Amino acid sequence: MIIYVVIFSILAVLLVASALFAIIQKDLLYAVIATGVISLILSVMFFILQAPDVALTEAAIGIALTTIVFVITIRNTTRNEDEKEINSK
Amino acid sequence: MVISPVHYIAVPLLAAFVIPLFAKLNREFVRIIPGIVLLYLSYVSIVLMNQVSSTGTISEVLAGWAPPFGINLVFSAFSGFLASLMTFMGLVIWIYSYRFKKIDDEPALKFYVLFLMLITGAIGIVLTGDIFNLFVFLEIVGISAYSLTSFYRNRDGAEAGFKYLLLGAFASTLILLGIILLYSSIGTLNMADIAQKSHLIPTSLKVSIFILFVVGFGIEAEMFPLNGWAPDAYSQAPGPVGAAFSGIAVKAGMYVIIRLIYTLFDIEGSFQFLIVMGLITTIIAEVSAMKQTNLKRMLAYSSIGQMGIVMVAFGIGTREAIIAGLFLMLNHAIIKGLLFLSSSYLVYNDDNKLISSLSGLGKRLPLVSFLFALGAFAIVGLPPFSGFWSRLYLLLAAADKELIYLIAIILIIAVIEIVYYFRVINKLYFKDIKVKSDDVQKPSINAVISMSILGILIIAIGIYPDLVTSYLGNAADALLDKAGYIENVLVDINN
Amino acid sequence: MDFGQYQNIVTISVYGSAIALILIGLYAVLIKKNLIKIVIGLSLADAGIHLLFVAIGYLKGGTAPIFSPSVVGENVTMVDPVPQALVLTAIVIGFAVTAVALSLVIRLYKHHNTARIDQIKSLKW
Amino acid sequence: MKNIIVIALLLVVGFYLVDSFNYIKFGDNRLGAPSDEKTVGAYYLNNTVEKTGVANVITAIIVNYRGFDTLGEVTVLFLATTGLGSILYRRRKEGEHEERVTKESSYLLQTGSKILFPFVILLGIYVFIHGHLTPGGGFQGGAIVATGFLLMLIAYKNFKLGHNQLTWVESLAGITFVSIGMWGLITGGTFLENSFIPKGTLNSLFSGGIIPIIYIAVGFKVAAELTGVLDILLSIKPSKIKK
Repeated sequence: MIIYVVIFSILAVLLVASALFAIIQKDLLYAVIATGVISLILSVMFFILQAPDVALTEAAIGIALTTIVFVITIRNTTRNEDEKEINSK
Repeated sequence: MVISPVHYIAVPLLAAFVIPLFAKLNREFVRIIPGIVLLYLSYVSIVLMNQVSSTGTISEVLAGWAPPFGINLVFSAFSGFLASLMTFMGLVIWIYSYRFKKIDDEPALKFYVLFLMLITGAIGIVLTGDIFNLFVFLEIVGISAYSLTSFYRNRDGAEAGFKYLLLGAFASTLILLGIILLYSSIGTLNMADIAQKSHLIPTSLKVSIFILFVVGFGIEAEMFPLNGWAPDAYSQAPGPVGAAFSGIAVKAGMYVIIRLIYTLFDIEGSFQFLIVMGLITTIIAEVSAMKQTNLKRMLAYSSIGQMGIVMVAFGIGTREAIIAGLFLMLNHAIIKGLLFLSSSYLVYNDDNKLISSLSGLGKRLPLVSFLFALGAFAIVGLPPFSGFWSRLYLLLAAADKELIYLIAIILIIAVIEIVYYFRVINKLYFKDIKVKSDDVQKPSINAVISMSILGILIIAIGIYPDLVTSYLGNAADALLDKAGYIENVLVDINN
Repeated sequence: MDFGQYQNIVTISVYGSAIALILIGLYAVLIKKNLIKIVIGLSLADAGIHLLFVAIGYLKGGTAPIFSPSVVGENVTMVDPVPQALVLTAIVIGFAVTAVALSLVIRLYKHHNTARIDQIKSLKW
Repeated sequence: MKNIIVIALLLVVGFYLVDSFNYIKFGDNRLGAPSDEKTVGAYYLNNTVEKTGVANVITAIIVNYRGFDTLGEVTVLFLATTGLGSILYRRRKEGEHEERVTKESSYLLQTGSKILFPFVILLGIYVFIHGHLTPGGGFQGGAIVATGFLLMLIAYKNFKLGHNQLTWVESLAGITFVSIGMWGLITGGTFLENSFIPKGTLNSLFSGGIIPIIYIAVGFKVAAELTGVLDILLSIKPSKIKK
């Protein structure tokens, strides 16, 4: 039992930390990977909270597809949040 | 097969899935199938409306599970009125957009699928009896609306679409939060069951849920201060879509707010809250409309102002006021529909849609200008057009409750509307011609037909308001009869 | 799953992290200038909502609501299935909205050659 | 300045949220005693096995009790594909072939994808066929199948996705879903009523009446739609730098 509580608390801290990282990080690719990590953590949490169906969905859609869609967008637009290299030209 | 409310949802969905296949046979099916579906739905509307007026509210159970365990559809005189209005507007707009040149240049298949789903989603919002199902339909309306807004894929269209999407996604976050709080406190999602059990929720929690829902659905209903999407979306979307937004999508958002206040929660002060929000919405919108140089943006602000007045009418809360509010909604749908449809041809070739470019168009496009002027006269509430009666009923309802300040504000707003609509009419008829004759786009025959239907309707209702008022009375009774609503839906549970 | 005497810690971690996610997401939507960052913010807020949904369905000592052969006939408590069904729907809808949002971002980037709101100024924001 | 206002606003919202969740204790039994069905959740737990013959209660809710929601949900995905196609639509020049802009990837990735691809597809199909017995179902399985196609789309520049087939799968799956629903209506019941196929024995593959059939249709539809979304996004021409 206690092991699940410890895992759960660590996951919660990691969740908030990755969210903050995703917001602060200027490199959008890393920010997107952080959101993927958030989905991964959520998926584990759902599993612990006895929601295997939701965990599977979050894993398939949240981790794989959403991240890929973001990455494609970044490849077609820009990777830097402030677009310094474009503005300096 | 017996005709039942689920046809409103199932038949268009079937059509939407079938259209891509038929498009491979002949491109013409893409345009025809939505028309057939809308015609069929109009027939369904007539049958069901007759049934409702003879036997009362129809509550249809889906998947064989009685509410609150399954999802149900409620076709009452009130929700049925709105559903029929939306079907009718959809049909008129479909006639207009058939062979609308700007759409035929684009992928027409995608336009018609999205357009059909916009109507279906709005009708679903109105008919469903389940709060989460309502959220799903809201997303159907939302996604089709975002895509239609940016349908021309020009610079500003994409921006308007993104802005709309941002507010819409924000709204769905709030609505989901509201649903979480609601479900965890009373363990049900059925609207009748919620109405029955809402007194069990602690008051402060109930107020939080109410605010989350009102803000969330207020975005769709153009309530202040969340209506920033509307002017951009109306001005950038294709002409028929602007009419569909004001005639169909916004009505659905307004319906939810009315349901929340009248049926789901009784919270002290929610009626006054609605009056205040309505007044703020309408005053700010009408003042903004005065300053616009873009015709479509002006119409959009005017549309927001009208929705504010509808909110005021439902905030007064008496039977007369509800009739006035429903009448206003009906008028807003047909008159604003006519204005949006006709203005599309007035500013057809002008990307900035400037009012100043209308100069003298009254002689180049006589019929379209005439219909626009007719709509303008009707919307400001001049007799003998239909807009006059709804304003009059509203003033009478306000006078009954002795809300003198309301009467004053409504009259002032009418004056403001007269000022900016007459500015446009002045440009149309009393200014020199600037454009060359080959610069204007002559309306196609079906556009003329659809606009004329609306024009005739405006005059007909203006001369015989009794055509609709008796029915609106039934609708108002159905809305006020909360116990009847609950009983109708939960018939199997309570007995 | 039963967390026993540590229930409080789990309560704080679930509710705290979910509400924190929602607030961080909304902060990004309101403050950030980059369109992709805004969409990231939306998906963060969505993630928080999903966690809240599952959290309200959780029941002390409950198991997953599946009557597999090992469970049939036994007397087991199960967690509330309804929020789980709702969150499935919400996840799929969230993905659809994200995809449409990102396609609009690509469209805007093609027109303006930038993905920053403060440089896209043709309409009032 | 704007920063401070927004943070203050969010703190207020956060405070109200925390306050609201004080009423909702985590892990409390809100379902009521099994004997009195206080909430819909309790009703589903007590009656699903007996009345639908499905082991996975969540599947029963998604496909049957709240099947109408699911119909709306696949429509949302369908609309997202349509909307994406409309927003990113590009008129093809004369004689131009549609081709993806991904670079030809390394030999390792190509072989790996080729070996993995059938297994991923099989896993996806397994997940949605067993949706009524084990965790998972149409949405999860469909997403897994789409991931399999994604692998191939990335690895092979010339991997041809039959657009015709995609449309057919998508439309037919959708038509199946709605027609099964309408069949209930035609036979005198209600839309989506689970009555005309025997329910079978619990925990066997053929159980649950129409539920597995609908979930398989949903699986195919979701797979086709998600693959369509990915395909549209991967075929975008990179924007030319105007400066």
